[in-house]
Amino acid sequence: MKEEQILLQVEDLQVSFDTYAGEVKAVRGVSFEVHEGETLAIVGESGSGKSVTAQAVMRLTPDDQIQYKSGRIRFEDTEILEVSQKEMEKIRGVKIGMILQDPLTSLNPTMLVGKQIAEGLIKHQHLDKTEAIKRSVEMLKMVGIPNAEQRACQYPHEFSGGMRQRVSIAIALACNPRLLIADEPTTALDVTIQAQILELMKDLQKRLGTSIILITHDLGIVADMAENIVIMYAGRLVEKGSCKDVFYRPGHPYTWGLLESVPKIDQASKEELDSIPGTPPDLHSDIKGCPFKSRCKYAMKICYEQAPEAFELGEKHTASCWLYHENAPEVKNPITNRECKSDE
Amino acid sequence: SCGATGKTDKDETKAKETGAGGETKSTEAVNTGTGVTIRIPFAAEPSSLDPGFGNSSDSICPRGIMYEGLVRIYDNKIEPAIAESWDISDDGLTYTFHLRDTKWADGEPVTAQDFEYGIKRLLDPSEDAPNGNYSWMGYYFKNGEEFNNGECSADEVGVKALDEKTLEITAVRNMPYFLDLMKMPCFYPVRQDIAEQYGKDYASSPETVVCNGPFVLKQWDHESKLVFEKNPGYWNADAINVDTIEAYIISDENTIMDMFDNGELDITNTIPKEQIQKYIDNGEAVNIVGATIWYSVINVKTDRGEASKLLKNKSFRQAFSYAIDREGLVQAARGDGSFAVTRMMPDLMSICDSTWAEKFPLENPLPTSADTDKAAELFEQALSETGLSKDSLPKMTILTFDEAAAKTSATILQNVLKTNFNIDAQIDTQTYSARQDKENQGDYDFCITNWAPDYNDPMTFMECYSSGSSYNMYFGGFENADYDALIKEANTTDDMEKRAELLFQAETQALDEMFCVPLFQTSGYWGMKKTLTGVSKCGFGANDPDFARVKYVGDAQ
Amino acid sequence: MSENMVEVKNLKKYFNVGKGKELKAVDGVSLFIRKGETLGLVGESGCGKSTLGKTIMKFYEPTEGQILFQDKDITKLSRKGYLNFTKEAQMIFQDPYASLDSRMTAGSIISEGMDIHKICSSKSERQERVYELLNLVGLNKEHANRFAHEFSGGQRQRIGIARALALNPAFIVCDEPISALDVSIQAQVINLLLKLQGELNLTYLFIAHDLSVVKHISDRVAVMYLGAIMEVSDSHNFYMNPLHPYTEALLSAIPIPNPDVTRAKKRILLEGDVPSPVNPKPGCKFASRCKMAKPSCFEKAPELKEVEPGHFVACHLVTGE
Amino acid sequence: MEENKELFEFIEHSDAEAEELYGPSVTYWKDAWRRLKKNKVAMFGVVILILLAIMAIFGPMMGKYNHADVDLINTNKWPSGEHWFGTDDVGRDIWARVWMGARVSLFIALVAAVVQSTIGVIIGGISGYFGGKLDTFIMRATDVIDSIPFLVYVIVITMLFGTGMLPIIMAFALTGWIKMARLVRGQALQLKTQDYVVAATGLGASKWRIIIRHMVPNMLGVIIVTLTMNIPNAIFTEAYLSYIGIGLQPPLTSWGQLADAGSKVMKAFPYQLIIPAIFISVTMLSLQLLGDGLRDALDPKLRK
Amino acid sequence: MVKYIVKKICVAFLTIFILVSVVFLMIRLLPGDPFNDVKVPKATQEKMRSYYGLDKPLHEQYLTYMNNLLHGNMGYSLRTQNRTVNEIIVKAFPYSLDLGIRALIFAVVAGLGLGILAALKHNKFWDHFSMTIAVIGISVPSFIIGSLIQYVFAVKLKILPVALWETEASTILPTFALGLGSVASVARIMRTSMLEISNEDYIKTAKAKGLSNFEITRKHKLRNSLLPIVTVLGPMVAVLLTGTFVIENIFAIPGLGKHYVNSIQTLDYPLILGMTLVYSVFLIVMQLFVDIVYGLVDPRIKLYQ
Ligand SMILES: Nc1ncnc2c1ncn2[C@@H]1O[C@H](COP(=O)(O)OP(=O)(O)OP(=O)(O)O)[C@@H](O)[C@H]1O
Ligand SMILES: Nc1ncnc2c1ncn2[C@@H]1O[C@H](COP(=O)(O)OP(=O)(O)OP(=O)(O)O)[C@@H](O)[C@H]1O
Ligand SMILES: [Mg+2]
Ligand SMILES: [Mg+2]
Repeated sequence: MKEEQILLQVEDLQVSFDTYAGEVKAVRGVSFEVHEGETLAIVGESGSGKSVTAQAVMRLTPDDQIQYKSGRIRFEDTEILEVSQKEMEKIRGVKIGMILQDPLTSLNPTMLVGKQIAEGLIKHQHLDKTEAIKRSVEMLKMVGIPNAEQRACQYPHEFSGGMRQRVSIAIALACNPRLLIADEPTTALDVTIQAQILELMKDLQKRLGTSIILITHDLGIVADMAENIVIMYAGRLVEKGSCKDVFYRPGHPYTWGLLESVPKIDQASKEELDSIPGTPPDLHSDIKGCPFKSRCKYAMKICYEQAPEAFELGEKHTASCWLYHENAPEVKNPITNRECKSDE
Repeated sequence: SCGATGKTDKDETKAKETGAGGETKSTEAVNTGTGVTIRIPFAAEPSSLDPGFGNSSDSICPRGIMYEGLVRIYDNKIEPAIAESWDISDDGLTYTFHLRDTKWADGEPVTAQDFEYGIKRLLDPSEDAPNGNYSWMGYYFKNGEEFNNGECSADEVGVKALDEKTLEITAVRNMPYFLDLMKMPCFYPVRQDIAEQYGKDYASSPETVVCNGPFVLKQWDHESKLVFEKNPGYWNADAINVDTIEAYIISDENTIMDMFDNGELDITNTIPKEQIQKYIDNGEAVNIVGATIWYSVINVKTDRGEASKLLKNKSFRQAFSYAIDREGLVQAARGDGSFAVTRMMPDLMSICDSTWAEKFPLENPLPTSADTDKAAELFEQALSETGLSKDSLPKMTILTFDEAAAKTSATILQNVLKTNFNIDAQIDTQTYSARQDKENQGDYDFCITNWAPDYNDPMTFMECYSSGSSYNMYFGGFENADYDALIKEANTTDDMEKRAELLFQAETQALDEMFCVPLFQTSGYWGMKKTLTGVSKCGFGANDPDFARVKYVGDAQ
Repeated sequence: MSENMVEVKNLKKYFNVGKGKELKAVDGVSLFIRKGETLGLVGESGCGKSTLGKTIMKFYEPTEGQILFQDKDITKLSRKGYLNFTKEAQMIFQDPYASLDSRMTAGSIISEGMDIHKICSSKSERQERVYELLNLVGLNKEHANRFAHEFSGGQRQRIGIARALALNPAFIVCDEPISALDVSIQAQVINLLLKLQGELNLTYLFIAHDLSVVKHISDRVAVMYLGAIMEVSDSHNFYMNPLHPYTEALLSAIPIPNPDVTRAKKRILLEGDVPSPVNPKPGCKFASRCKMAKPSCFEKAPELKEVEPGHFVACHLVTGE
Repeated sequence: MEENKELFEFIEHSDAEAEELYGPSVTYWKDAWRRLKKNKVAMFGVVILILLAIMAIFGPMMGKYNHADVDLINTNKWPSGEHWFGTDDVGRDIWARVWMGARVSLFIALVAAVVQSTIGVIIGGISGYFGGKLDTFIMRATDVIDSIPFLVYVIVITMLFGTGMLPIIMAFALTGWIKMARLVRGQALQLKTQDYVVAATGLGASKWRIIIRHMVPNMLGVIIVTLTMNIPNAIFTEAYLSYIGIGLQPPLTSWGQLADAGSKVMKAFPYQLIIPAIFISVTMLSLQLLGDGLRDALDPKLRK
Repeated sequence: MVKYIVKKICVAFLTIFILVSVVFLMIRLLPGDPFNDVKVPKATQEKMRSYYGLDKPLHEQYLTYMNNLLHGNMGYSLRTQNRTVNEIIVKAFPYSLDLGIRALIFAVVAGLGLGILAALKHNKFWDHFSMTIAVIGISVPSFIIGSLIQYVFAVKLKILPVALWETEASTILPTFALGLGSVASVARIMRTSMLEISNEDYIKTAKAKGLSNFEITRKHKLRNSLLPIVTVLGPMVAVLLTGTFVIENIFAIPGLGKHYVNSIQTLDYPLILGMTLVYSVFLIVMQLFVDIVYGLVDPRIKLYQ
């Protein structure tokens, strides 16, 4: 593992939304760091706060809708949560690029696609209009959109979902950011294009040393891209570790469930897949104990009473589960069939 | 004294403000000697400035500025105008007018032929004639009606120029008010050469008209503004020291008052009632006693079921009349100096060199405030006569029209009916033409209406009530053979005293029948800057200002 | 009566994109789906999968071609005929967020079809049926009164499925029902679809990007490229014996959730320009990106031919030309 | 760390536990009402409107005078203990008249709202959703109806049906929906491409059903806001009709008429303008507040 | 596109034709008769009627009118001497147009400004400020506003002329009085739609590009929130540009407005028709324009397919 400078550090981030129905505690204390040139994958249940965390890094949600309860986000030398919006404008787009999750709505329906890409270029690289458009056509080509010249002069609704997603990627990459936050960048793409996009991101990383935060549901992509992985559940970080740690020595029962749910290429067709029963908890309420308890096969009494702390499983590998408490009974890790106990 | 200085101040600021639009104003100021301009409002765009086209009230004032007829009415008195003098034949049918030497604005002399042509053009039934709706005014002249209906030739009409300066007019009958009629705008002279050149477009713009009045039309900006300039050739030009009259078409009362207050207008055509006192105190209010009488007409003709039982009952009508607090009504409805009346016509109406009130004072006139006891008494009587019971009285309607005073009057009368007789009345407000329709069809129980005299003689009122009159339905559809006979006789007799007597008898009968309940006589105020004098007010026909002797006296104070 | 639920013959759907240009979203597709089977449909994004699905569902008027549904041509349907058709065929939409009316509760969304077709005679019967459906898709009674936005993506997708099932259709077009979901919920949805198929003998047209899922759920798989079908085979053959170069490329690009395996894996990266669906050039649509393309590939479009039983390919290289 | 060992025993879940509920289940309307109640500003509007409505019913009885009582002695009296809001030019008590006027104006407001939200929404919805020739036809017919001067309608209707409330309402019914129809059509054009509308089509929903069940609820926010903006218009149109002599007949009155009469004597008796103007403005303000609140309340997404 | 517009224009002509026919018949239902005057003898009235062709059977009058209309001739006004309706309209229209355009610019600029301000400063002072102005604009009718500002600015402060349409200064008050209502509606609609837009994802995308608030508003929010504005603007333009009785009356502006009311009250049939025609042509053109603008503002809306 490369030992680089920390580019982004998130510490005990807690984010809430004020809504009519009360406070939604979307993120409940998340800490992780992204090193220069590394790819960090965030994986988790839908609604677990991945996007909110990612957007917090850019302070994208309008300030009057969101509350940053505690924690700090440090990007290079900037305390993101403390600087003014004006200063954020100098970071957004240039230093941090973001691919928003929903490709269908994240493009302005009334603006030509080319122009949407060019905008950032004009603003940050001070290109003139024609140059910027030319660059944006190149960007479109780069993300594999055929007939880029013509497509640049179309509106988003004339693009397929996947194509729109690629446009979003082009927008995020336009200014070669230091950190790229990719929120499910390839969900709507077919595998060949997906491969192309991933290749593109890797290439970028190699050439410019860009760091990437990759949010995805596709564990295949995670396996392919990530150096480190963070697993989230109900606004909490349940497991954190290197790619291999998480895939080969997963520690948290939720991670186990995830890995088991994936249909394997060699699995018999139409056979029932393993899955985690139940639904995640409501984020309105305070959750007593471990958020995963009600779906966990290994739930213990303590899980209902006290939230687990992070247990060190290995170097930089932690899992928040009571199973690693010394008093806990031993269970077989279903993935590796090893016994679960902290490694020491 | 010439008042150039008083105005310049205002004019300069005005010119500055106007910028591009103001060039006409400033050049005018340079061209004319004294440079006095007065600014007046017109409530509406004149529908026409052609004497032959019509007489609608909105065009009386401008035509009075541009033209002059044989006579002019100044402070309610007939004065010679283009006619220096006149002779009347003994039978009262033939009038010979002697014209003075005066010129059209283009230098041509004003001749008797111009008058003759004007009147015949008014009556001309052919398509090319102006076809105004006032050609019937010419029916007062011998054969006028026949010519207008194409039944005789123009030569037979009783209007003849005996020579350049003598005009002979023959009336259809002896009318003491004939001279009064001659001031009507439709009898103004018309220049044949110009009129024939422009045809129907005659007087539609400064280019297509020649004026003979105190001022000349210089500019006509439709719906917006008219500019008149002093006519140096006018016979009485010395009496005028104003060079230009600018008339703006402004219909909003508040706007007019605001402009007047700001010195943007020199005269107003009205003062809202609640502000009158302020202007009287300022000395800027001019009182004009009008001659229009407002009535509450009662439908005595149409069969309107139960209601008609009461309406056709004289006692009820009288009771209604007694129940009205005319003083209060006129104060609330008008409040502009209009006053309660209890007779069928204005007191000042002239008759045999006297006024109507002086000649025929009433012995016991109706009270101007309510006499509710008397009303109740008469109402009891009416109930017993009709056999109606107090608790099952019919509902009634009061027809009125969309003018504040008319609506308020209706409201008050509604209240009168309710409080005195416990009759529920519904108010039916209609636009002017719709009301006329309803009146014609007798679709009303009570109706608020008014009548402005066309000339200064009781006949203008009394004739209307007779059953043969085309206005009969407007006055309740009153039909009475005795009354008709009185009017007929009055119209045919040559004895003026007798005629007066007959008319008085008719009035007495009408008052007794009370089918047409007089409410009040109008009066009003203009605002006029103290810098102006010589603007005449005239109560009969139209009460528009007459600028033939307007003088600017500078800032007196 | 044939064993085919749906048969599509030379279906074309062109969109007018202004200036007289046409976008050939679906350009001459012919395929069939047997009763009770699942046909997986994969392909590049924007190749016309959704359009094909929506055209089969009659949301779009086809430009040309025939759609036989249970042997009846449904391209021209009366209102009544369409009503009957909707009873038999339903769709699960690609976007679980946009396809649920945010002003309706889950219960009314699910029961809407039943109301339209007047399936339930009484209120309580309808209620029962809604609960039954909720149960079927793994939700419970209490969810009936909630609004769409109160559900997670996976739950929304399940409401969409319940809505489709409410009318007891024989055929469902599933347009990427799982791509927005996390793996554990994906698994739930797939299990659900499979279970329903087992119980109710449903027929699916299953559109997805995730090839491992497609393989898992489908009996046969069709590969689409730029509005045309490139290859159709049973799902085993699809993985083991792909014939079309595009299919090969697809398979090689599947990411495997195992860092060592997937990083070691050799991918066929497609190069070259993807031709535009607006006025495409003649010839094989894939030719411009195909490493093995011959000159003839640029001249004539290959036809979909059966090369072995149940295995159709449109490629000059395979069919030999 | 010496914790109780038994805390670390596995336990069985019951199924019910696995399904944690988000909150109590409610229907759409109940839910909207609940949210509206929470919105203090909107509730303020509601309270004011209810107060006004109550006063419209009882207000005229509260003063000493009847709205129709003419008193030619006490004309144009400033507000005092005797006449709380003063008197008008024929001595009628303005307090009584204001509340009588409230009946008319609030009723007109109601009629305008009903007309717009039924006729306007239906016609606009049909036009936008069906599109094509029908759209053209409806929109052009709307243009025709809109182009005929309002006065012509009113006068013709007055002629046919007499004066009073009925012709006013009919005239509103004839023309009041047009703005709303145009707006709804614009919305419908946008909404009809939404996936959930397509999905409803796929269930076999008739076009009517789609308009009423899907499009209208989703347009409700815009509809309500527009509604609250168009209502004042109706109130003043009524006044304008009376001003030119048709419409309501005295002694009945309305706020619009009172304000109109007051504006004529603005300089001398400003209270005659200010009093009705305040009532109109307060009503409008409450309507706007309520409208905004309703807009929010009707959008379940805001509950997130 | 061209075909589409041509088609629309044909439909517009048809609409106008139907409109004129309907109005032609409808105004004959108006009570009263243009020449029915108490004072005028019946014979004279008949003469007037026959002069203006009103004595002919209705269908004949209709055909004559239509024929004249085809030649661009709307006939003579019944109320003035020898003035054609064309002349009257040509004379008055420029004033209404001038005032209307000013009011429109005022409405759009101030309305959009206030609306945007309110949306950007949601629930802050400027929001409340703008919406208070909007509520006043909506709930105080123009006859009150008109008289009031006239009194304050012209009579009391004496900084502007009371009335008349002569100088630049004299245009300010009527423009304000006429435009205020529209300012209010534009502001409110703009605020609402802007607020809705602000929660869209693509605004976040734009923000993520590092665009400033101002740029986002100008480039992204504005256009997307314009659609409802365009909808109301269409008829609004027609109303504003073709004259308004109340304002023109208060400020003594010789525009079209008074003819709408006067022509009906005096039963000036040809003028009523002429006025209706002017308004409808505007309205229809504006509707057509709105449809086209819809397509320009939101490329997803394709009316011409
Ligand atoms: N603006 C907001 N207001 C209120 N709640 C919000 C808002 N944005 C997000 N949330 C809530 O915060 C929680 C976390 O949302 P987030 O979008 O981060 O989930 P996610 O992990 O990205 O899920 P997915 O995989 O489905 O994208 C959810 O419960 C969501 O409803
Ligand atoms: N309504 C439309 N108007 C014009 N073009 C359209 C329309 N809908 C789709 N298209 C075009 O048709 C093509 C196929 O689109 P479609 O949505 O069917 O793709 P897809 O295969 O479903 O892609 P994805 O996997 O990204 O959803 C695309 O090029 C798209 O731009
Ligand atoms: Mg997310
Ligand atoms: Mg798709």
